[in-house]
Amino acid sequence: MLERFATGASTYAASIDHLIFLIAVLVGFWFLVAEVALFWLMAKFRRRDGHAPQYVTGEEKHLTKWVTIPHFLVIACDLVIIVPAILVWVNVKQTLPPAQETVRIFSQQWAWSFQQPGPDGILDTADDIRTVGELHVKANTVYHFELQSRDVLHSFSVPVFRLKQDAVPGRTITGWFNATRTGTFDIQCTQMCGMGHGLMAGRIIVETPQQHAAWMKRASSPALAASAALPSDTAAENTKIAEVRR
Amino acid sequence: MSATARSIANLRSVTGIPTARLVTWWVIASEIFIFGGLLASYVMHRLAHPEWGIAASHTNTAAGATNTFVLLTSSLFAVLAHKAADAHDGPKAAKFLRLTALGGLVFLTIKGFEWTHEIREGFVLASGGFWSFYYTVAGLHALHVLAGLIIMLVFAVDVAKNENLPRVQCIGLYWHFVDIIWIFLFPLLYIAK
Amino acid sequence: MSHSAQNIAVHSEPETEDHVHHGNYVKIWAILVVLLIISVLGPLTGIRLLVLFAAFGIAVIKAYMVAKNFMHVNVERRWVKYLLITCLAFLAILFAGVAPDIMRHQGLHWNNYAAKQAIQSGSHGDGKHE
Amino acid sequence: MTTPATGAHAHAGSHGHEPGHHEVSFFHKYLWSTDHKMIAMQYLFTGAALALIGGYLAYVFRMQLAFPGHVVPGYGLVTPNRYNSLVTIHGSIMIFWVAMPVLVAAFGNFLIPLMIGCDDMVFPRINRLSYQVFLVSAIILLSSFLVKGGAFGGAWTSYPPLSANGVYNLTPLGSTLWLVAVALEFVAFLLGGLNFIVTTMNGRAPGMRMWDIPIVVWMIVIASVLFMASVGPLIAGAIMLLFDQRLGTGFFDPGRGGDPLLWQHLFWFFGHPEVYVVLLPALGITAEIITVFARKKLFGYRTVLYTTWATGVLSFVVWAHHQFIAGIDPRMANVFTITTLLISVPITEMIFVYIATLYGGSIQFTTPMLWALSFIAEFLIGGVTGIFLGASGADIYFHDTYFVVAHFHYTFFPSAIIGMFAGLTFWYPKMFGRMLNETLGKIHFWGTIIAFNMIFLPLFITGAAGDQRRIYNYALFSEQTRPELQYLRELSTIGVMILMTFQVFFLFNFFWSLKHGERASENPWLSNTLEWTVPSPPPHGNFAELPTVYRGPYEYATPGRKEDYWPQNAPITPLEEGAL
Repeated sequence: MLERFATGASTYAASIDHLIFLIAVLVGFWFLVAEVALFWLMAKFRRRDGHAPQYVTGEEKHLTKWVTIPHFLVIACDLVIIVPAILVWVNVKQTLPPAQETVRIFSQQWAWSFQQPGPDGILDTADDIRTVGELHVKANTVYHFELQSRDVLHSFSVPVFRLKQDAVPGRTITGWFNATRTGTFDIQCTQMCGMGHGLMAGRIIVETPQQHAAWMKRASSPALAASAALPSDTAAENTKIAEVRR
Repeated sequence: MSATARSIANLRSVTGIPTARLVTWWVIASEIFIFGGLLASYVMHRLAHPEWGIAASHTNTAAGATNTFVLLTSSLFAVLAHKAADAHDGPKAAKFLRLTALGGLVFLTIKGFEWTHEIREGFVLASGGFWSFYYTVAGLHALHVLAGLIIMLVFAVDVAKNENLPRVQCIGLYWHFVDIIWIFLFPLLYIAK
Repeated sequence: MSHSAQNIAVHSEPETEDHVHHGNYVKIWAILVVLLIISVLGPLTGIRLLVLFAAFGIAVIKAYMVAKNFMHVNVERRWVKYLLITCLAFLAILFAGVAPDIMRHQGLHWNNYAAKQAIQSGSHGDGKHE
Repeated sequence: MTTPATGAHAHAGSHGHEPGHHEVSFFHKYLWSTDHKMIAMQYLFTGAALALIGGYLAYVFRMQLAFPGHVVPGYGLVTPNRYNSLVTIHGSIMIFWVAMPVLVAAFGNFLIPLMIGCDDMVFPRINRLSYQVFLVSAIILLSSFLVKGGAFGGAWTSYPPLSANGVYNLTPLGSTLWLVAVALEFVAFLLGGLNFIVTTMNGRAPGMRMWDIPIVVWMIVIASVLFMASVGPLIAGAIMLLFDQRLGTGFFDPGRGGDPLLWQHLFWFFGHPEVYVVLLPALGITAEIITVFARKKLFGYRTVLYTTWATGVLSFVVWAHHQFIAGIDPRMANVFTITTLLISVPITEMIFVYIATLYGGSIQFTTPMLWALSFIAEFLIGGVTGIFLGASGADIYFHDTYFVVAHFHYTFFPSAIIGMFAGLTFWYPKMFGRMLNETLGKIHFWGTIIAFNMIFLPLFITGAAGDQRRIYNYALFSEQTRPELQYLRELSTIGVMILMTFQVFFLFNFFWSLKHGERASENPWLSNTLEWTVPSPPPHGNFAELPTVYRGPYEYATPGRKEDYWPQNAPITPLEEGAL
């Protein structure tokens, strides 16, 4: 259902979409029942000549069932929602599948920057690739990310991945994603982070292994490394804003 | 509020508890949440930060203990004032109220000396987590002591003339509550090192 | 509680009623002072369990004694007791909900490195962050 | 109620407040009054004025969203920093300075003494102080627009470190003024709330048992209790944040041993019960109105009360659903998912009871009744969409999108605005002694309801499409620049303008009817509760003779009676005794 509004491009996007669909069906049903009952009663018991109101206390057994039965059905529906909601949550946030790649994500006012291992495949070595505003990843690969913030709260959100995680200064928060679709997608900041919050955009570029290898080669060659690390348009704009800080 | 300006609502007592005492209980309940929130935050940090113990070792246990003693004693006076008020002995109740207020004053004086000493040693509000909580919690408590003793002195004027005697119990309740807060602050800030 | 009209629930002089029985307050006070002395001396022994009890166990006892004997919670209408207990219960809920994030510096997939650094650097200072 | 009779009736007249009701100066009558009705009016008009300001702010930022980068007529260019201030102050005003003063304070002050049959609040002067503190807090908040750096822009949740440090938020003065204003507002409502609670507990008319209190009084009192219990930790938090801002402490600064998540917990421990603080009075108003205009007893008075208490208690154990992805331990989210979904049970049950109350009634579609029924119909949308956000797995996607914005506007708008209009149109005759014009009232109703849905239904879709909150311009987010999303944003903005236009009908109706409306009798709606037994508007001191209560508030269409209503204070005549 959600696919109509926003593409899904990660392994867990579908499970979140299904959960949302399930909830939509259940609450939609109850919503309709309640609204139909409301409007039906409004129409049926509108004031008419010769129809006196009835004296009903709401404590009569044969009438209370109209409230108590739906009441128990609502509890049942809650359980039907709670269980898959928790299962999805456990899958997305609580369990980390073994990492194939690891990236570090730094947030600051108002840009995203990324650190990922260079050709040697190990983080924190000299050939690490650092980028600003752009994250290049391979499709169909389990990525772990280590999210940090350098100043205030930010939130790393990739709508197509159905991924969202706040970055808290002083903490490293680890999560994962596995992209299923190549292309360029948005990274949003979804936590109010000050003046440039509306400018804190980034791009995540999901590539095939070949494309990714080509990119890595370009990015880690000394001459081009500097240009790869150059801020993209967004980041340039951010820098401008940072300068006008009073 | 003088007796003539009271609303009829104020004179009713459907619960069986006089209105003034009833509202005192609700004030205490809301204060429990304010101090509770602050102390819960402090305790959480304190348990997780062993280094705060080092900072806490600079506090003056003797001053804290003396202050506990002072507040306990003033609580005794407060309850004796209540007893006197119940016996319709306004002047005696006023005397005990003033003694209670004196206890509060002694408490604040000791606190003043203690803080002056600590600030001279360089431990100020912004000197780190422990000190921030130390001054904030104790400062909020000291404000309550100050408010209590001012109210008590104001009440004592009427009470001495045998007027508004039920107020003695209400301000007493508040005072005991402030005492109880200190009973917890003392080990939290001074003893746990 | 009847519905009869004669029940005019207006106090003219609330002060004339509901007196509590006044016990021997000086005795209570003396016990409190003794407890205070124990709570100060306890920590000098240096036994951790004893320190904790001396500090917090006695605080609870003292608070209970003040509430019971000075504030007369025991003879007050019962719901006041319930009100106070409810307040404490809600605070316990607050603590239980918050502590997993604040009281621990490491959890499932998160690591509060800033707090760990603060402990590190604070442990061999005098507790002052410069 | 076992206390002896002391001849209160004799005192009823002489016990009034200041002597000489005639020669009262304007200042003493309107600004320095201790009369609960006057204080209610002060709260009502202040809240309504602030609602207009909050609405104006909404107009400005909705215009920016529909036509980004263009000069907004009546405001100017919306810069990123100003945009943040606009949304922050809009949120703060609407919750703290509109919903609470109007629903809790204005209706609470006006209704509680009248409905429980006494002359005033138990502490009239504390009541006056409450309003004065509130007014000061509102002035401080609005003044923050004028200081250097502008008003605070760190969202109404005011998360540190952004809110704690001027280097980050660039509004060092504005953020402190915001915090002080909010803290003062809390103090004002603590004072007011204590009065509500104690007045209702101690000041009820003889014969009024717990189960005879009108639901709206119950709801306002329960809301006050929830507020009192939830706000304490946040007051502590506000002190800590203020010290962080001004005195250099580091309570929420991770670099100095603090923890920013602590504020979030303290805030939402308050913030979630606050939702119910606003919602409950509106539910109470609805209960009064639907029973009167359906001529029906409430379908299970006790059910409503039990579910309200259950909701109130549960509201204290669900707060972290606002923080699912905020960096809390993911295992805690499971606990809060369960509690959050459980809270839907008492609330749905209450709504079912309201709907069931219509069964067997004789429904008159007057303006207040339309508002009350639309409250139920619209609040249902807010309620069901909340399930998406309470279910942790789905919240990963919806968190901080416009879906959330639409959801909470579908709860707050019905509570604060629809509830307010329901209450105002219903009690207007009692407050001002005149009837409102029904035609104008209905035009206003339909205009408001249609425009309201036009504003917020599109936002569910933009939210589902990934529009995140608090963004002044989506130009940099390629997925959000799709033209169809922009159409929806424009639709929503047009809705805002229609909504504001239709408020003119209400304002005209309100002020015109003050002078020219049909004179209201004591009991124009043939209602049972005690406020309808006194003249409209009620005189100082309310009751010429303090009433005694004989029955519950919802005895409509009782068999064996000639009239289909039965006022709470009407004694049983011997004739009726035989008939019943």
